[in-house]
Amino acid sequence: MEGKYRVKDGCLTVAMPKELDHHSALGLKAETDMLIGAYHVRRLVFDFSETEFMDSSGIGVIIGRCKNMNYGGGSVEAEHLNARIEKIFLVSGLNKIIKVNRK
Amino acid sequence: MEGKYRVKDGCLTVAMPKELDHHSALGLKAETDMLIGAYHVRRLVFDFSETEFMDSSGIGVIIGRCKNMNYGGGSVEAEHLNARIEKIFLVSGLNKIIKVNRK
Amino acid sequence: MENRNEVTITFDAYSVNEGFARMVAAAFAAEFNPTLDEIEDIKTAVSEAVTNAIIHGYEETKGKVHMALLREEDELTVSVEDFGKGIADIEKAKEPFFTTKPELERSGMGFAFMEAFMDSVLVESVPGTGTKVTMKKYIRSGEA
Amino acid sequence: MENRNEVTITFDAYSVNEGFARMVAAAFAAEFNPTLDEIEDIKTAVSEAVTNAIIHGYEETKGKVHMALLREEDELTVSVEDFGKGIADIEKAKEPFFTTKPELERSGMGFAFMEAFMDSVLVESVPGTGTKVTMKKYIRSGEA
Ligand SMILES: Nc1ncnc2c1ncn2[C@@H]1O[C@H](COP(=O)(O)OP(=O)(O)O)[C@@H](O)[C@H]1O
Ligand SMILES: Nc1ncnc2c1ncn2[C@@H]1O[C@H](COP(=O)(O)OP(=O)(O)O)[C@@H](O)[C@H]1O
Repeated sequence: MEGKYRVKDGCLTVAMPKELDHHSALGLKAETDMLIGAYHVRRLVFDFSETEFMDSSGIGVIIGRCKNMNYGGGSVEAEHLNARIEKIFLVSGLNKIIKVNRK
Repeated sequence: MEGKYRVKDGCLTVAMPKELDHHSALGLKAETDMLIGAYHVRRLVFDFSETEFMDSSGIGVIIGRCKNMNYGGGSVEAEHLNARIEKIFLVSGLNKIIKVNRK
Repeated sequence: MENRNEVTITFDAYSVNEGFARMVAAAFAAEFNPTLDEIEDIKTAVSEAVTNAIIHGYEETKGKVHMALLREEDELTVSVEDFGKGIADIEKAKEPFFTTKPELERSGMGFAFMEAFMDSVLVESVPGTGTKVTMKKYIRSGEA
Repeated sequence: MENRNEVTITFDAYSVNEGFARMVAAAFAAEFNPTLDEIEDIKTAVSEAVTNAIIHGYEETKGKVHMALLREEDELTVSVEDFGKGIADIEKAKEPFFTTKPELERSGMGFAFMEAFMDSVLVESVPGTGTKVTMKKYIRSGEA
């Protein structure tokens, strides 16, 4: 599996890949959607701890999952963004679409 | 300067570059020879602490300096080799030509 | 350092080569002694252009992608070319959020990213013949 | 993963491109999921062949070096070609410690290293026309 997944109390945490691009997106999308359906996920968290690269294909992955979650009334969050990923969120406006957790 | 140099009591220690190839060899040779002459160096130590890559151009650099030192009766040593550089020394037989310090 | 350095590279339109193309561009740019941010900008722009060639140009079928890297003094020029479908309306294609492949969950942000991260982006395309994207970036070399 | 992936690259015969060529080969080989040692072997062999093209093929004047990378199943093929001086006696050239440029402190170990670190090395050369070195290595992909 492209990412690593953890489900707990209706919350699915997805460990995003090191390089989030069109190549890595394919498996990630399919697996995430499968788990959202199977576990009745109400809260989806993208964990970017390991992610060093992300391009607009990554934006597509996140927006696509937002749509899936919103149909069911769930929420989507992102966390552990490094400076580069922050910049990608900012330039794309993604930071206005999903909640970014900071600690 | 390609490398960093330290002279003390007739001993010249050369911090070898991260990648020791034909490209980095040029400056390294000229600078080392200049210092050997200027400081009457009797002992030459190549410090490979920072070196991650070395090819046969590196062998040429070392053998060339050995020749220079031997004309004056000095000694040449190498230290802090990582596993890859050890392998390059072994395959080339360089470990039989100069003293390799191990700690 | 030479004043001019040029590299051309041809690779198959496989998604695994997206990461490869980014690495090649980053390795080439290393000669400029760029900042980490500049390297990331270049990698992102290259990734967008190469992904577009694969997804839109060749629609994920076989094809060759051609990338050229050129250093002239402090300026990097990267061009990415495919010999695929082509773009009928380039102005429309460049609009943020415009995509012809919403079913693949494309965000339509590819060209917007190229423009955000490079100093200039030129798109040339002939429908049925192919597309060439030429991007330039001035690198303000850091200290050695 | 596709069964076959091919990349060709052309670059100027500048010494700064020796490191670039190594990086390109390493990035391409990454797809095999090789061991660190295998990557280093490939980088060393590529460095030898590219350095030879620059020093011996073009004798440090201008010229283009052509590198091709091919993955077929578990086998990597790298070829490095120049359109320079050529080699009159290939058997002699391959002997360890043989060098025609002792004044540049060449060790004469270039071909020996290529043979030590790759599974096979083929040298084709025509004096006055150029030299092509084709090296193969079987990569025993590690676990993902
Ligand atoms: N190389 C190409 N060949 C054909 N069409 C392209 C190419 N690059 C871009 N396009 C067209 O331009 C549109 C916008 O591209 P882009 O901004 O990168 O967004 P996206 O890739 O998310 O669709 C694409 O949807 C496609 O119709
Ligand atoms: N690309 C080339 N073009 C012309 N001559 C070459 C080329 N590669 C190798 N040679 C010849 O083969 C000899 C041996 O090469 P090699 O084993 O790499 O040692 P070195 O580079 O240290 O001389 C060189 O000295 C040169 O005469």
